[in-house]
Amino acid sequence: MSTILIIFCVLAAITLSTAFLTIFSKNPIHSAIYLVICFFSIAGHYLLLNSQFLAIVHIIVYSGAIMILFLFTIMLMNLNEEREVHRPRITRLGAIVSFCLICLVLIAIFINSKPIVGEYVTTGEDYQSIKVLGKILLNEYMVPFEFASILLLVAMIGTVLLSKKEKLQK
Amino acid sequence: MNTLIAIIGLGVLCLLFEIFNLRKAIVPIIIIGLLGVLGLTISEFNSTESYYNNMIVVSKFSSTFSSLFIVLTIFLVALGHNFYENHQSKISDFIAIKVFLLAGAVAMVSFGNLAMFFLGIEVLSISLYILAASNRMNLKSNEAGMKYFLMGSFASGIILFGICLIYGAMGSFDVTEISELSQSAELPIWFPIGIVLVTIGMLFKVAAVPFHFWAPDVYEGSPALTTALMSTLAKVVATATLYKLLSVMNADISESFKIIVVVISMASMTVGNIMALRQTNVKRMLAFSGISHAGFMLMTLLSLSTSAGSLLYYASAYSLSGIAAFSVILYVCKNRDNEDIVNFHGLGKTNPLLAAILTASLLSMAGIPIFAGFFAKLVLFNQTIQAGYLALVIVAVVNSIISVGYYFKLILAMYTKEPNEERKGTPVIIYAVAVIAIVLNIALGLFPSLVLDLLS
Amino acid sequence: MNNILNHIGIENYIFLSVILFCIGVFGVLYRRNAIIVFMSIEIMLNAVNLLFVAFSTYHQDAQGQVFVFFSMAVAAAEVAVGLAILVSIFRNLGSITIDNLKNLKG
Amino acid sequence: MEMNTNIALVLVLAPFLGFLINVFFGKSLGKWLSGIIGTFSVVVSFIATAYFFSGISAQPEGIHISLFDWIQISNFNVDFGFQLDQLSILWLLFVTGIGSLIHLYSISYMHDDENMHQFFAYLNLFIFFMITLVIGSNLLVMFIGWEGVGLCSYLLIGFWHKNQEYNDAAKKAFIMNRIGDLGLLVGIFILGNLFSTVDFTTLKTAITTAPDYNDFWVAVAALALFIGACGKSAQIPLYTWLPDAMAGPTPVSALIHAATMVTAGIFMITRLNFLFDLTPSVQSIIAIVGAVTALVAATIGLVQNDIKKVLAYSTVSQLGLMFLALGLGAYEVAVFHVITHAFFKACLFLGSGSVIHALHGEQDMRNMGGLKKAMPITFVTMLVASLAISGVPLFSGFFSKDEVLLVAFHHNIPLWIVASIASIMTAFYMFRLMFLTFFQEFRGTSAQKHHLHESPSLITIPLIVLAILATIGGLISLPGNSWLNGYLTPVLPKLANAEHHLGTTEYILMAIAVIGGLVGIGIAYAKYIKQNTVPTEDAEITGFSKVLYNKYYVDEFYEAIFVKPINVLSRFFRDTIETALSALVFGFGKVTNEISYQGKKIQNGSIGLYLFVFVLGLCAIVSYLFLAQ
Amino acid sequence: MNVSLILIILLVGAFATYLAGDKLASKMALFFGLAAAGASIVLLNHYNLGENISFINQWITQPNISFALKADGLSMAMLLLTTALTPIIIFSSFGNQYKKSKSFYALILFMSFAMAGTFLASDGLLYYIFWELSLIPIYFIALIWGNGDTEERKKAVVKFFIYTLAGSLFMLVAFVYMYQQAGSLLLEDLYKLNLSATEQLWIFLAFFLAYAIKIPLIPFHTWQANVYQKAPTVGTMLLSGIMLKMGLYSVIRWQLPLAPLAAKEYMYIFIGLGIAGVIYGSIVALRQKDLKKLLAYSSLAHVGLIAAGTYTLTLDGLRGAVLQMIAHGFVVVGLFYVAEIIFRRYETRAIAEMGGIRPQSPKFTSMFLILVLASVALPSTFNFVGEFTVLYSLSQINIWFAVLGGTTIILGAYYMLKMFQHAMLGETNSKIFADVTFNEGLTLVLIIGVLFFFGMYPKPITDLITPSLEEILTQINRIN
Repeated sequence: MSTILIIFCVLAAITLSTAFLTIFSKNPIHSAIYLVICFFSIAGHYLLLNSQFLAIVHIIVYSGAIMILFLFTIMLMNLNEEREVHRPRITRLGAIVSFCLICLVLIAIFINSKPIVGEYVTTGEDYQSIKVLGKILLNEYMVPFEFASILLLVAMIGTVLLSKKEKLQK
Repeated sequence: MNTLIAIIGLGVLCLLFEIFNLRKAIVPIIIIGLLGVLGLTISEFNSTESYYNNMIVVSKFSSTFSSLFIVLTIFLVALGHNFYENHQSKISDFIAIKVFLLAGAVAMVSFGNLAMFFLGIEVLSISLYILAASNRMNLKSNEAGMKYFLMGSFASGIILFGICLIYGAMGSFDVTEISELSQSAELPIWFPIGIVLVTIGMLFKVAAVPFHFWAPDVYEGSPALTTALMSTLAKVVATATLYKLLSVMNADISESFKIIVVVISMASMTVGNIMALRQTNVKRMLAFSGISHAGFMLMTLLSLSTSAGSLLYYASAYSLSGIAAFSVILYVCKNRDNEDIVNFHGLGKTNPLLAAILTASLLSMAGIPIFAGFFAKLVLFNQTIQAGYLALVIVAVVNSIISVGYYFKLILAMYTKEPNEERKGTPVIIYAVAVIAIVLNIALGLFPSLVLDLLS
Repeated sequence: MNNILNHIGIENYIFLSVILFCIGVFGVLYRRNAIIVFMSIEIMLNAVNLLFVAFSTYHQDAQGQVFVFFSMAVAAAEVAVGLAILVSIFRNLGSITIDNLKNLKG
Repeated sequence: MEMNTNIALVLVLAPFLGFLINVFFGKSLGKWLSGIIGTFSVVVSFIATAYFFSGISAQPEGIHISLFDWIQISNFNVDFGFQLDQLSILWLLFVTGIGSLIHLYSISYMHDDENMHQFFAYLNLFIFFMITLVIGSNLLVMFIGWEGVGLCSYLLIGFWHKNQEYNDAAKKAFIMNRIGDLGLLVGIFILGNLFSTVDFTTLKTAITTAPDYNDFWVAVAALALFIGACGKSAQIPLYTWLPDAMAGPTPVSALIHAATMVTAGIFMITRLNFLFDLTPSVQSIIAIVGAVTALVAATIGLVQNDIKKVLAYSTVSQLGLMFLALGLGAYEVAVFHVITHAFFKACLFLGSGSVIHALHGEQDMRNMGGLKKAMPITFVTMLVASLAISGVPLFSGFFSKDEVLLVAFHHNIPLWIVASIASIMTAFYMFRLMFLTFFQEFRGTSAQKHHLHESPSLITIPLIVLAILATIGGLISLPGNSWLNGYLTPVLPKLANAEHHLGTTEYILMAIAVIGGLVGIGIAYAKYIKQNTVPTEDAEITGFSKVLYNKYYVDEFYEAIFVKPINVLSRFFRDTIETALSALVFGFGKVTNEISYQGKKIQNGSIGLYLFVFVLGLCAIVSYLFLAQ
Repeated sequence: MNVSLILIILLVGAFATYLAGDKLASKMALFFGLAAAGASIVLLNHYNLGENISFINQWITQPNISFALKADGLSMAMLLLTTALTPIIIFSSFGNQYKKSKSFYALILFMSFAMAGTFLASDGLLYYIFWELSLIPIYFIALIWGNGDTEERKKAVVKFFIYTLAGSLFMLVAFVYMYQQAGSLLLEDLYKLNLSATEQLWIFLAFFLAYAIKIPLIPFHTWQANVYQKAPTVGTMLLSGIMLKMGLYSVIRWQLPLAPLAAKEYMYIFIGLGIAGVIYGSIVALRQKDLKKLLAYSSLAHVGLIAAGTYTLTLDGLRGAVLQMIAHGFVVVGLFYVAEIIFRRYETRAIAEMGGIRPQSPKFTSMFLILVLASVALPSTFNFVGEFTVLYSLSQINIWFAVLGGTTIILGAYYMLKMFQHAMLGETNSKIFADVTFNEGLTLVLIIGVLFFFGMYPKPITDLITPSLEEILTQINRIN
């Protein structure tokens, strides 16, 4: 059991437990904070996989942007206390059943499948430095990259559309 | 590719118009622009090319479907002129979103790389979430948006997971490469799982049973024009994409997968039709009808190599009649808070032309001859029998019979009930859209070869 | 340079992602609070992202990581739109419990 | 032949023209003119018939006229053609002859009726159809006439259409006729199938030359045809319509229900004698049916009080005798009796009509009596006719009836006994009728008595003519020297080598018959003149005579066996089966609707549920694809 | 000059009528109806001269569908029936005022167009399209201009529509199946198919469902009486006069030659079904209170007999069936018109509320009686020719079929005369019944004239249809 594996296991444990805690926390603020921790642990995974740039982007986008958005919304709506209505038992049961089911099914399939034999390929080439990523992103993936801007544009317009008060015109 | 660029350009133009305070010109200019794009697309019809490292692949399939999408968008934009007349300050946003949505749709049918596929579907979905929720003061619209958003993101997650597994198996997002690699033996099981997950995600988008639950609620809650868009453009896009996805990745559809398709197709038709029987809200009814039509369109997946033409035909027939029907619904339910069937009482007396158009479009959906819907079903049945699924065809036939029940409920309401109030104001543009759509539909019915032969 | 997967094994990453994904699914099903549901969806997306990176390493190929950028963009866009919808619901309804959204049915 | 065709067309179409004129212009023509046109058109036919009659001896094979192709069947074509041979000309003679007389009679008789032009129209139409029936060259053309006369009978029985009982009687007549018609059609089908023709001449050739016809099917065909004859000629079991048919005006009863239409069955069987000759079993059925009908009808006739009903049953009974003769292969005898019967029965009906006319519609003999002084001509003519029907020697009936009995005796003694009893009864009830009507004191109201008068000459002239014919009609076929037999030989080839001798047996039989007739008259005399009996009121009739008076309850029996069940069935079908079938079809709709209704509950608006189903579906698909394999 | 002319006239007529406006609509419709009738007579003349008046053109390449209109004797006969009855039916409506009459008359012509197309089409799909197309106008005619309670009417009409559609969709599946085998749906290509007995049976049954519902045969008839009752009389005439014949015609043209093995194998069953319909229909008709319903059941009985005739697979059966189809078409139109005439005066269709009409209206009574008699197949009327031929063909199969089928002449007389008696005879009705107007009289006289003319001289029609029927018979008897 190598150090790396131990690190992986620790990180995985943190990821999973914080993910669970996110869901089980009654207070949305707590959920958010657990989620941030979860994201950080995932960033740890990225680092472990030696993709530093991605890790940093991940932290910036998720923890920095998305989670702030969440927290902002929670604050805005004053949701920092548990207001959730009592969940019917059937809902919880259904959730748990489907969770178990989907977990079991997916894991069973992957266990059933024949294991990957042999060494993993190591080309030794640089494939995940910022430089390479940038090249790929702006050469091969130029079109999707631009298209992602359309996506963000749409989201932007949409958010404005949904939030902006209408000037009533006669 | 040019199509895509042109459409995006139009979208940006639309936003610019708002800046320059040219609101009034938006709708006409966009329509003209889209017509231009349509011409462009058609002119490129025969060129099969791939652009930018195979990100976009223009083929007959993509250009025909793109043309269909453009046509539908033209109709929808035109209807928007009337629909958004009380929301002038937002009209540019609405139109822009629709244009971008069209861009997403075009990307979805012409992708050469799963990244484009994913982004395309997300552009489409996010636009739809926004449009569904766009009536922000209306709780129903909010609810619809929320439901659609939650379930849609959920489905997106599953699609993403599927793409990830495909990537894991293939080490590439390029469909050509994937297709070549899939020929070789010794694939990790991730690949088929990935395909299945992506398929399931797409089944959600086309609202096939059992992933259909969102559709009726969302259709009902959304503003009518959005419903029109969802039930025509979005559904057609999703189906075409699913078809393209499965055919282009050469996913070597196994027998058991086909059985799944058969079961889902049967279930969609049956559930859609049966549930539609007792609906009183017209949009909701059409949502269920759309579910059943999704079931029909899924039949094309059983003979992937040959059925592109029939899918195109079915999609055109269905969406054109949908546009016609919705333009009547827009007219009837304008300034009303619901689309209950009561509103349609006596339409045959107060506005015979629109009643006739709605009747014709419903008949087309029911598959009565001379309307395109009939031939659509016919070629579909033909292909499915050829593929050896007679039982499916019989279920489909039985479903066609059931479907007549609720289509006729609406027709009966129009012709046998007394009108409950006078309607005034007959917007020309609604007439124009409805008439053109239904005429196109009938023309397709009279000359099915025009479309059927495009993709063969 | 050694492939890190030689120490961990791609299966472990798959299992981790799958479980994380399923937790996300569970969260969506389990919670009625829309915000938490959003968060669960983010968890799902992150699970996939993680797997992308793992596969990227597995194939020694950058495309997977590039895709993660897009995925993030999508996530961001979705959250933005989702929260906008949520806000308008909150304005109208004063609550973000999705069980209250049952007007459309039948 | 061109000449013949034209005259034949005149023969057929003259009454039709009369019909058309009376239908379209009758009302404006006025009663007299319409009556005269009606009569004249029949007279024209009679003259045309006479023309053919005069020429027939030159053409023993008869005149065949084919007008055009009518119906095409895969194995044969049906011509629309006429056949004028000895038999049809004979029939035409008395049809048009008696027809003319009755038309004449009707001018006066129906003069008070507002719809007189209609009456003449119908009568003319009847004559037209009767002529068609008689001269059709094949079974199908005959069938036109066959059904056509049925139609006219329907129209004329229900002539007073405001009375629904009359309409019921008309309907009954038509439907019972139709039962027979179905038999006739079936017979035609079988003949067509067997011999590929329905033309009389070719059929005859085919049957007589076919070496290997199928015995069984020929017999079935003959039986089916006989059923047809039963319907038209009122034989058991299809006779009950005829007494009811007396609802029609009396001239109608005389023309249609005594002299002409009801003899169509006899005509048809005689026409197809070559067929029936081949099927002895059917012949014996015919004979038995005829004899039984003669007896049964006679017994009923014994106690009837309605003057026309008595005559009606008498007609049935006489027809029975004719069928007896037919069944015994003595077609010429049957024909002979048809002719004499036509004379005396028409006379009797017209006479009774004269009486009814005089009494303003009274038909119950219990309310008559003593009319002989007031109506001498009517009385005398009816008396002559009664003597004729009773078989009193030298009157026409004597010869014809005697021949029937003679034939019966030669073939089958029991049948002879039955027939003889029927004849005795005939004599009895006929004279019962005469005595009750004309003798003793008048029993009607004083108002009626006051108005008693002899009928006008338009009524009496036909009576007199018919009485004369009833007297001398026997001359056409005197025993031992029969003109009729000679005349009919081309049609009935058997007659050529039949021996005509009058032996002791024959004379004895004649004597028995005469004595029988006289006995019948004597009993009637004893009962109604000597004892001065008047039949009791309906309610007081008891015992067997009640059964007789109620006609053996046959109508009630039919009602219970056929009409009621069909109506019950109809109601059952209408109320139960139709509803059930309808419900079955609606059921599909109801069930799907119900499923839809239940399904709506699943769509409960909860995102949790939707996603739950989503996940379940996903799991199901994935596990089916990847775990179940 | 070819048969598409008729279709064009009728279709153009439908549009022209609609455009002509409410006032002119009826006259415009009559004009085009007469034009179509005239044109079909001209075409008949051409046809009789041996000219080819068929029309065929490729329509859809994938699937391979042609716009093929074939005019043989059978089609011409049915076409003539359609084009002759259409103006009569239109003319018969002249006494009534219809709201939105332009739509009404346009729909009539459109329906006539579709039915004419059905009779002419010789490509399976084209035929199917016309077949379905004819359903839509009658649906609206019955729905919008029908009478009686709206809810009841809706129920009946929708049931009718869905029911008939349900049947015909299976026919479509059968066509699609055959298309797989033949690669074309042209009649002659389908004739060349070598289908196994099992395939033929299924195809036969699929067709049967469509036709049994349309004709209708028991037990698929439940839509009939209600729709006849609820539809406006014009609609009823179209339905019973022409549309029923579509089903019967299709049996001859499509069902039998395409699945002869099954037809032969199960002949007795289908003949039996037809004859059961004769008896059942007649018995149910006995106790109907509504005049139109009674006529509906009488129609059921008659078409049962016709259907039995077609399933005998003999020349006589087919020929008799066609003759009887035409005859029944005319007589039933006449009878429904009579019901309408009574309705115009008494506003009722209940037989019990009539009676005593005869003394007031001798002309009307005579014509009614003639129609009644024609409907019970009195010899010298056209119906007799047809019925006789059909019954004869039944006797060729089994004499008992003829006997049982022949009960129609007894039961038919029973219920028709009973109806006539209670509707027309009896004490003079207190309500005034004006005798027929000129228009009404003319219509009835035309119908009666046709019935008598062809009753006495059916040869033109027989000659017209016989060659094509013989050809169909050779197809039926081809050895697979």
